[in-house]
Amino acid sequence: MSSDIEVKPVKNEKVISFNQHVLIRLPSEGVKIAYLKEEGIINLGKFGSFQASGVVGYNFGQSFEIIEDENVNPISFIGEVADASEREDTPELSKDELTMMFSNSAENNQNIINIGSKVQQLSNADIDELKKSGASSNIGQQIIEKMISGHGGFDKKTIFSQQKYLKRKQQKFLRRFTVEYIGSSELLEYFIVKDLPRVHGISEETLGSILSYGNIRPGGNYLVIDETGGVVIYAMLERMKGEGSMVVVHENEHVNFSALKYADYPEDLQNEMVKTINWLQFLEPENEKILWEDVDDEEFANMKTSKKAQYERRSKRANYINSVIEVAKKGNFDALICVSTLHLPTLLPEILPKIGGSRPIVVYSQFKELLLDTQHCMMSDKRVLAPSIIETRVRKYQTIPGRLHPLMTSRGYGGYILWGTRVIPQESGITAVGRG
Amino acid sequence: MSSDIEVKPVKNEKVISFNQHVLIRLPSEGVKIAYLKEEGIINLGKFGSFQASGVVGYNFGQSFEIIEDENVNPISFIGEVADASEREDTPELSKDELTMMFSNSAENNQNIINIGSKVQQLSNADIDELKKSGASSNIGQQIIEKMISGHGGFDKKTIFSQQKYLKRKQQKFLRRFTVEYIGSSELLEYFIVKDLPRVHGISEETLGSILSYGNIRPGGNYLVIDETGGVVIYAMLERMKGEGSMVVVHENEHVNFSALKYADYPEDLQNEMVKTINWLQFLEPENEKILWEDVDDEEFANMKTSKKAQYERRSKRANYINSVIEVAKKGNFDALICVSTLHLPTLLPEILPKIGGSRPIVVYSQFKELLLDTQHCMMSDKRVLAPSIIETRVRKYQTIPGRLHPLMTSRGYGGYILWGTRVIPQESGITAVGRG
Amino acid sequence: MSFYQYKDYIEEGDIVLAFISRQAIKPITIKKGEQLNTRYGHFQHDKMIGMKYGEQMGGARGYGFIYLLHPTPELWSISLPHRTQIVYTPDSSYIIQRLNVTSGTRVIEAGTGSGSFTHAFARTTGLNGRVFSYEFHEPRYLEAKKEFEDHNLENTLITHRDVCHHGFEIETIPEHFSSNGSIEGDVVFLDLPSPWTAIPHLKKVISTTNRVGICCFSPCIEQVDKTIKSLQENGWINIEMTEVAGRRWEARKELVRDIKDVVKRLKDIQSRKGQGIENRRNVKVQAGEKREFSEVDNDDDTDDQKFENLGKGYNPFGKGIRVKEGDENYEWRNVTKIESEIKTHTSYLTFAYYVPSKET
Amino acid sequence: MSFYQYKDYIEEGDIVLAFISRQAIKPITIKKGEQLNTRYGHFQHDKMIGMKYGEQMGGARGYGFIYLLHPTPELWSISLPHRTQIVYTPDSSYIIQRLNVTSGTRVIEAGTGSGSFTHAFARTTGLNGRVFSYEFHEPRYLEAKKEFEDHNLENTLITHRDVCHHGFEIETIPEHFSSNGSIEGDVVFLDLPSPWTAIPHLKKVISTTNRVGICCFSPCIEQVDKTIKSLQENGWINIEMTEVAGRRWEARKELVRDIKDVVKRLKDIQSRKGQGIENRRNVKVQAGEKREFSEVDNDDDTDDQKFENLGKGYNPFGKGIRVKEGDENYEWRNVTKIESEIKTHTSYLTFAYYVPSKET
Repeated sequence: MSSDIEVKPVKNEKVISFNQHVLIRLPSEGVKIAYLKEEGIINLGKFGSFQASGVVGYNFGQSFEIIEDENVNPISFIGEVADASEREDTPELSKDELTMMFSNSAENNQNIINIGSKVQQLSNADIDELKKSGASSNIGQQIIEKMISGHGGFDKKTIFSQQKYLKRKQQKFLRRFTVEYIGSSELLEYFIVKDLPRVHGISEETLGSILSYGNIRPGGNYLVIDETGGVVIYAMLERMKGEGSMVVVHENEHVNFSALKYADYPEDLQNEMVKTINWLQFLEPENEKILWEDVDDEEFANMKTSKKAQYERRSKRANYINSVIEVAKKGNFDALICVSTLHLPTLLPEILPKIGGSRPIVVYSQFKELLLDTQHCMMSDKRVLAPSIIETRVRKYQTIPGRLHPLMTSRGYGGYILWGTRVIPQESGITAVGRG
Repeated sequence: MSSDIEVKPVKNEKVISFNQHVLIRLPSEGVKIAYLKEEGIINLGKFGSFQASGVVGYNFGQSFEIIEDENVNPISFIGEVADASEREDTPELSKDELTMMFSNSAENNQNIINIGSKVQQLSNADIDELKKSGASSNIGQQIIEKMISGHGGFDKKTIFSQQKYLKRKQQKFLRRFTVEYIGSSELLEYFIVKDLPRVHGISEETLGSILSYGNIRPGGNYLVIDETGGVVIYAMLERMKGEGSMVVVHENEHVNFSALKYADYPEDLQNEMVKTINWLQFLEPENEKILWEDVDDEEFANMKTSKKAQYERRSKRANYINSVIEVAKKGNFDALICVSTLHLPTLLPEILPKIGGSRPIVVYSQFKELLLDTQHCMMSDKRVLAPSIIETRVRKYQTIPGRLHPLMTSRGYGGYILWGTRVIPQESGITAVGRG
Repeated sequence: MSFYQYKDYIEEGDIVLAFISRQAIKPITIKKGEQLNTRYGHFQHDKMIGMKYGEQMGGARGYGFIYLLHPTPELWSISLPHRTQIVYTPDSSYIIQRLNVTSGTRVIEAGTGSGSFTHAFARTTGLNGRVFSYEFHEPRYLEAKKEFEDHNLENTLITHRDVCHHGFEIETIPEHFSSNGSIEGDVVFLDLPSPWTAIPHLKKVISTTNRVGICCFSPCIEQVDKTIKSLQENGWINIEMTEVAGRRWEARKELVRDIKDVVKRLKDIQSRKGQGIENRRNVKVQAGEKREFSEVDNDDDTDDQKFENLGKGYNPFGKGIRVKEGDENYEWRNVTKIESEIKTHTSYLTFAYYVPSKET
Repeated sequence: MSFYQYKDYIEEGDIVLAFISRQAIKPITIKKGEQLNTRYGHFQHDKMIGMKYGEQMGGARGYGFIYLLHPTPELWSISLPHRTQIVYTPDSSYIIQRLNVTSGTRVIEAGTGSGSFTHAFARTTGLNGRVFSYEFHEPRYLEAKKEFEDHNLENTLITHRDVCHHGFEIETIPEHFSSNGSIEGDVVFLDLPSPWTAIPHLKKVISTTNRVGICCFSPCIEQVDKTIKSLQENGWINIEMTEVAGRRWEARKELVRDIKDVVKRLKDIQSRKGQGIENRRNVKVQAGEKREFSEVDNDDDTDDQKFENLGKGYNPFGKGIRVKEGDENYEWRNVTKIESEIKTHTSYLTFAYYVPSKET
């Protein structure tokens, strides 16, 4: 028990800090990643822009609204209602009240009428005028409310179309945002919104199950295949927080760690924890070891400067490759974490010897059918015990007391994992009893 | 519009009647099928037995409790509490109150203790005594309550174990039941409980979707493959109520209609609506037609009586087979309804020509993977438009106000359907625009 | 054209569902001289007349095609614009099945809404059944009334009524809809904001001779709570709330990417790199077990540029080039892909029964 | 043996999960001279010592086998008897992920319950993290306390406490659990019958320097309603309720039953029937296109009996005989089969955050 060992944080997870990436959550439920440079200005497009220095020093999770001159005011949460004294016009409706009202009408939606553009009494000119009329950021809220009050049929629309309407309007006018720490869920969310195929449709809950079934923890030593550009690796690194290591096997000349650029890990720490090796090196270690002999001191001294640099670089790289090949050869990894589109029935038998006894095997796929083939392959290969395909799906609710119901629609993705335990079967002398 | 045509009911669906099968729903949530003969006694095993004449004349859906001498009393529902005056002892707890109490403790389950046999203060002798003490059927309820009140730790058990406890006790002692009409859902339920593999894991909701996507209605003419012993055919017949017809293709010498024995359809009506044909006859109609020539009157008159009967039987059968082969050859069926484990990628192309233009194709399988192969086959065969695999799952709730939650567990079954529309592609001259 | 039976050939006046794509099914009424214009082509009604339902039809100017489908309640529901509130088939088929709606059933439905479920009820109950549908909102009532007439839903009677306040009774029931002067509904479906206010009115219009089933369709859990209490107070039994989840899956193919091809490709890259270096620098490649550094390392920018001149090399998975799904030069595995947007909630379905007491 | 790291070889005193079957995983503590008795064989602890974790072990009398597994929180949770209330991995893994529990996180958990989730928290937060677990029920508290000691959960502190009435504060926090004399929890998990009564007490024990996440775990919807209101009143934001559905699928094989074989079998039956009749009655079988009646008709009982004497005939699908799944004489298709009993509900999960205000 290392009670008084204070772990040096690799980055600030608590307080919004300079020289770090942050996730910015917008009223539209969109997300954006920004890098906070001193003197930097963060541009949120139609939501406005603000100075990075305005948010630094607050806790992660803090919400802000943009006011004049790219300054921000902290607000308690993104749906917070500004003081009535700051308002200019009636009616005074909070976002919560609005939501209530919209939901309310779900219970009284008999008056639904077909709403065309004609009932929307606010012209674009009106909106522009409203935009100009106040410097304060609550103008966004005001515009929305004005539009709603000017919208003859609004309270008669269905709950569904009202939600869509409100979101569209918020998206357009509210100048509020929340700054969040980029944990692995946030990084995943960013890519789900931006480029779902890139993360192979992994949902937050499935990522969580990969890490739990994979028994990921500080100090572990894992074998990883990650085709998401590093989202899974990042999630593992975050769980490990500087302790432990992993060998990442990849299929190209260079590994794709593009998602890790938002991770803000010091390069040396990342290099220490994450070793990379390609499949050729992994599968044919003896062939792929690099022939390298250090030149003697004299020869080195005689090199030209440029040659010296090259020599040192190459020496380092050769030693790196050879050492990773050695680590992979040695095996006894604490888990196999595989998020890949490679055909596993032929690949898995090559990997299994590298995984330690009783360690978990966790394989992700977007498609259950692909895992099924792998599962059958595991069942005939006696080295994986009790392989199961596991599906985890989260259903979110509209969480307003009195108006509780699951969200009406969601994007269809999530994926499946195949989980088993690496075991060491006896070659002979085992007689089963009472089991097929 | 046939407003004044009164359809002759093929059987009584409203009132419990003699010479008909009925479903008996037991407090244990078990179900049983019984045939109500005049003078008949229905034995419910541990729940007791009663005279069929006691329930005849009531509406389907009526609940009863068994009293002395195999008589029954109607009760408003299976959980009804008898009058307090009929009771002998306290405490008086209705089933609803009990359920409330059990649920209540879910909110206060901190006192859960491990309940062994020692806290159950009622001995078997006590129970036997209680059983003897009263002739009235509310003895069941009394015993349960006595056991609960004698059960020191009862209100401290978890909601889950309480539910199980209550059910186990109800199952053992309550002598109540409901008599229901055997609709297709009830027939399916009976087999789900009794023999799930026999109905290939079809759930009620999936059966409903087969019938709706298959556009089943009175007057239709359908092509059917049904390996459930007739449950699907029964569901179709019930929707058609005497109007329309179907050709059932089967793979054995004799078709298996064992589930239809509970259907109580007059034999001639069933034979008129349901024609059967085997795959050999369906696929090789010309070969399989039966050579049959009527003998002339003189020859017939000279036959021995036994020979005459055989001749007539064979004449009828040959004509039947030949006529069904003709109907199948003609095709233009109003839907294909297929609940089968046959390999469809090779079979379907042989069936499709028999289905009319724009009619639905509905294929059921317990396994999505099998439908997937068929779906791919449909997509390369241009004669099925927009094939989709559809999964329908119902989730049931514990429906007590203030204690609402989905049931904690359910049996894992349900199946999938593949739905598409039979179309007639143009051989040539069609140029696609903007689509792959 | 009728929702009660199929016909084979299209005639003037018929309704045809023009299947343009999975997302676009357009109902048209055939009228000589008219034309259906889509972004996939133009289709003349005149040419549709005499064609078979189900036929594929080419566009007027030699491009594009549609399929001419016969309406069914299920196709009708997916042809409706999504903004309308629709009871889709996963829910409607379960309700019909669970409440044993069959030929001859007398159904009470409120409100009519988009009329989508009304079609399914009308089809299933058939010409011997009756559907009593109630709609409070007048424009929607008028629209549905006209639609039911256009669709020849002969067994369906729509009434403009706020059933929550004024109940279900109809003063002058058309004779062929009456059962002993009354509605006598066997099955009730309530898709109303506050079903609990309508439930007390039901007793006057439901069957007096057989068990009656009900389904109340409400999006919010709190509505369910009030509905259950109202059902209990009004003598309904066997109350059970359920949810239906409907999912749709499409057939897709995924490329089989074998490790042998990965290794082959990596070797190809190395050998071409080695070859490139040899060509350029005339470096002697060691023929030993282990690799010369230059074969695996390419963090030298100038090397990279030169390699590109060596051509594309071995590429087993078509990376960089676009491989068409199912391309026969590659190996594929069939997979199911869920629809891109799934309906995670429609409404809660609360079922119950009412058994009229029998004098014995 | 530790939940914080793997070891390779089994020693005396270690905990081993004896995998008997998917349904039976039995935790044992290795002690010389003891024996594990199962209905699949007997297994001596002495022989386990020195074996590798993960090894298959044969039974003492030459039959039966088990696997010797290293404990993990996930295997531990499925080894627990089902009657206990357990937060299973589909829920716990989501909660851990969503609330960003990582190495070093300080977790507050109430109640401890089966201790299953505590293990997952302890593993994930690691030796730099802390888990403060509270249990009201004394026997369960004592049991869990002993278990955590046996399992060396060094980073976990369990307290016997009714947090709803007496809050979470600990008078004398052991120094290595204290953060500036306080608990300073980053993440809160409440699995309590009435979390709304515990929520007001949290403010004194949660972090004063960073955002705090909470998850309340309640089976009934009405509990959620009260929880949400309490969270709102106590300044928690971003409140969202969710449900997790976990499903497990097994690999199975289904026989491919081709129509060609069906037809072949029907022809075989007919030909044997025709042959039988010929043999018995010496009836001339017509060699025409169409069939003689007797070949297709067998409603003559005497015929049936005779046919049985003709032997089994062609049987492509092994009907009547039991075909072992995967038998190489038949063609098979891989399918997934869902577990026979699925958990359709565990609890509702209500998440929220608390952001301590920052003086600026």
